[in-house]
Amino acid sequence: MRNLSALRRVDPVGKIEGNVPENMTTQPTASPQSADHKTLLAATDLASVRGERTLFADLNMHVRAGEVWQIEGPNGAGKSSLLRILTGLLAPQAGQIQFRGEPIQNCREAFHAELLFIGHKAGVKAELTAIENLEFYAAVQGQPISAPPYELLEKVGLVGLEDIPAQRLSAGQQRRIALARLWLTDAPLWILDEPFTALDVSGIALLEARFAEHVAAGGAIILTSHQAVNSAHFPLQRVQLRYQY
Amino acid sequence: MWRWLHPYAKSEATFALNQKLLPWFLIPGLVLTIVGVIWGLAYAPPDYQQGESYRIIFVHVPSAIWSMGFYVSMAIAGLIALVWQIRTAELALLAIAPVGAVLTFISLFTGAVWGQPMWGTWWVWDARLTSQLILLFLYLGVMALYVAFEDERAGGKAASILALVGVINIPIIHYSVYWWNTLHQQSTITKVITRFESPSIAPEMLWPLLVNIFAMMALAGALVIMRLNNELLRREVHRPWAQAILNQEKKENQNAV
Amino acid sequence: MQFDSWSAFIAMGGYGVYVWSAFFVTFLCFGILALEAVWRRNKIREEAQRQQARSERIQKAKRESST
Amino acid sequence: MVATRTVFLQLVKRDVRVALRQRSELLNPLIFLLIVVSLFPLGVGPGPDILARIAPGVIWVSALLSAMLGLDRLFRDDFRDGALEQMMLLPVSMEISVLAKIAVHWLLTALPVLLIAPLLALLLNLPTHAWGVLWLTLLFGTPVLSAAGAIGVALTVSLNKGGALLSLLLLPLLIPLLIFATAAVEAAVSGLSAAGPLALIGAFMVLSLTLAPFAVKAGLRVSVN
Repeated sequence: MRNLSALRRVDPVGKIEGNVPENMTTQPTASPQSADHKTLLAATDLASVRGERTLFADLNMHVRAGEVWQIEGPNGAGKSSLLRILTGLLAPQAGQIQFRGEPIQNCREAFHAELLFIGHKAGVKAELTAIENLEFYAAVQGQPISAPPYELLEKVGLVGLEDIPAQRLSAGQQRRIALARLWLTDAPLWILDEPFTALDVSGIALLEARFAEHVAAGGAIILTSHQAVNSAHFPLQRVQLRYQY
Repeated sequence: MWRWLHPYAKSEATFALNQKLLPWFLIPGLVLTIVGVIWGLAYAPPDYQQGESYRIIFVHVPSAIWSMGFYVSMAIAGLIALVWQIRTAELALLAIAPVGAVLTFISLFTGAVWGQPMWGTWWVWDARLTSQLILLFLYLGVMALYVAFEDERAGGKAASILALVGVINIPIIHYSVYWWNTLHQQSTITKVITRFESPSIAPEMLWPLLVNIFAMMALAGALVIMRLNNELLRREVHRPWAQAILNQEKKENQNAV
Repeated sequence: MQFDSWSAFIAMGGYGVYVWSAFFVTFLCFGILALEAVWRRNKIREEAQRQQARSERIQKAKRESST
Repeated sequence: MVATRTVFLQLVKRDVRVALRQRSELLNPLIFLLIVVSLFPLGVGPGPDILARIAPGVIWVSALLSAMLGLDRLFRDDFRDGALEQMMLLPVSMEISVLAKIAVHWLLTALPVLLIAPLLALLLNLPTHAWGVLWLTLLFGTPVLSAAGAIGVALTVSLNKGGALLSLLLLPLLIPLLIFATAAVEAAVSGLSAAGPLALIGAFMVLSLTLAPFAVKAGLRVSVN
């Protein structure tokens, strides 16, 4: 029942010539000002312009521990741009993003220490093996792998492929290497761009199980996906972006 | 600083300011150019060593001075664009770059034309000419980087960064080239000109030179303003203020015809 | 006036080619820049007209589709 | 929090490992350098006097050109596979990661040049007493190449046709380095003290290594867009 009530739909977040309702947050209880301590990431009045086109404007999000947010919208609506703005890779045209109440440009390092971002370019080095790729990311996240994470690779279905350079693996397998980072991190906030692409059914189920685990442990996830996300195990918030002309 | 700059972050305000400034550059520029050129060509006395050929100085020195000056102003625009995220400053940078490059080209051309009667060769690896040549490359780099970007905002920012890196390098380049030139002794335009730049230069030559220096600054400044205004209108062609101005201009043109 | 006649002025003591070509190229460059700026302005004006016509068409289409 | 040092070392380790698995790309600029240097005797004639006179300039110009060839790799692969974004999201200041990239680039491109420098000097008949100074100019000068190169690559990495543009942006900026490096070697050849130009190259090295990371950071922000 709880899941159903959490499944709220946010309607047009994009702005057309200034006639948008003032408050677009999906938090009926908490207003942006009274963000409680559970709020991980708060975005206020975000706007993004690509070239001459406004992707979205006056976008507000309040991501709290234990929530999964799905950004929806057609191609070119600005989903990836929004995610990259939320990570701080891209500067928004207007608006502010706060992490634990602090503007992210003031706490970059602390924010990035608690953030895991996987874009559609996954950051997997083609010349390195799965294990070497994972060892690098584990080490720079501050959690060196003590024993080779064969179990982990087994979990994500890369058993026996750990010593082969990533370039000889299929797209889906390379994707799995990147996603294996989800089992190596204790970052509370995950931002994932199309995590389900190139994954088979078992991979998707595995990922959803991991999402549920993360959310139950007090994490939060922001993701984009063309697929419907099975929200049986966690509350799902949706943000709808529209294509703006 | 920001408070002072902030109004001009709006294209409309910058455009209005430019429209007011334009006559103050254009009219004195044209008048001073006519005065300076006639004075320099016809009334200034000939040089006791070089005869009439020295008159090239009246275009060579102004263009050389302002090619450097415009690069610095371009870099300042780039700094403003990067630090305060002001888009009009990016546009100013892009308006200055081609004008500065043309000034650099003029100084190179006139230098070469001067070198021919003096030393019998079109090109001497003289310190001034060499550093002007490098300056031309720097200008070309900024412009090439800008046009290489599909996204004009990204191109503007990249060009700003490059202009700043360049302006840190310019004094180093300048002095290294002069040092290199003294290492490989040659008779040079630089020496000829430093003679004119010394305080002992005859006032009959100095005054027309000063007039020409100001004339070229005003004219080049007017060109920059025109380009900047064009760029402002082009970027905002869908905005009401720009359309109002363009419609107005169209009517005026039709009335004139 | 430093020169006795027009022909002396043109000849520039034998350096006429150099002096005049230097001045000519300088003003040619400025002229080209100025003309380019004016020509560009005309282009922008045409572009603005196209834009206005287009946005009018879009408005019209919107009105028709909403009714 | 992760120690800054750990991140630096991990980045260096990973990038060296990646580079060692594509050895041909590593060797090509070096072979290019050797070929260009050996073209000059063919072009200007093998007279030992001429060669010795032009040797400092030839070696340095060739080093500049071959550096341009290898620079691309500094960020291009990382940009394509997303490792650059991940690098920008590391929990350390970006200047540190940029310095790590510059250090790796220097290790992989400049160190081999330092190793074959005596060979180049030999080919061009450079007097033996100037070899030490040539080597020092390369030692101090190559970090400048890597640092300035990083700025250029950061600005052009998102462009498809970056190659020639990169040279257009960078070579004019590197002229002072060329002037002082060749001057130092020439001074050494004629038995004079090369301390002055060498000190200046050292100053360039310090200047570029301290300032370049900021410009690279700004450039990458523009490119990752």
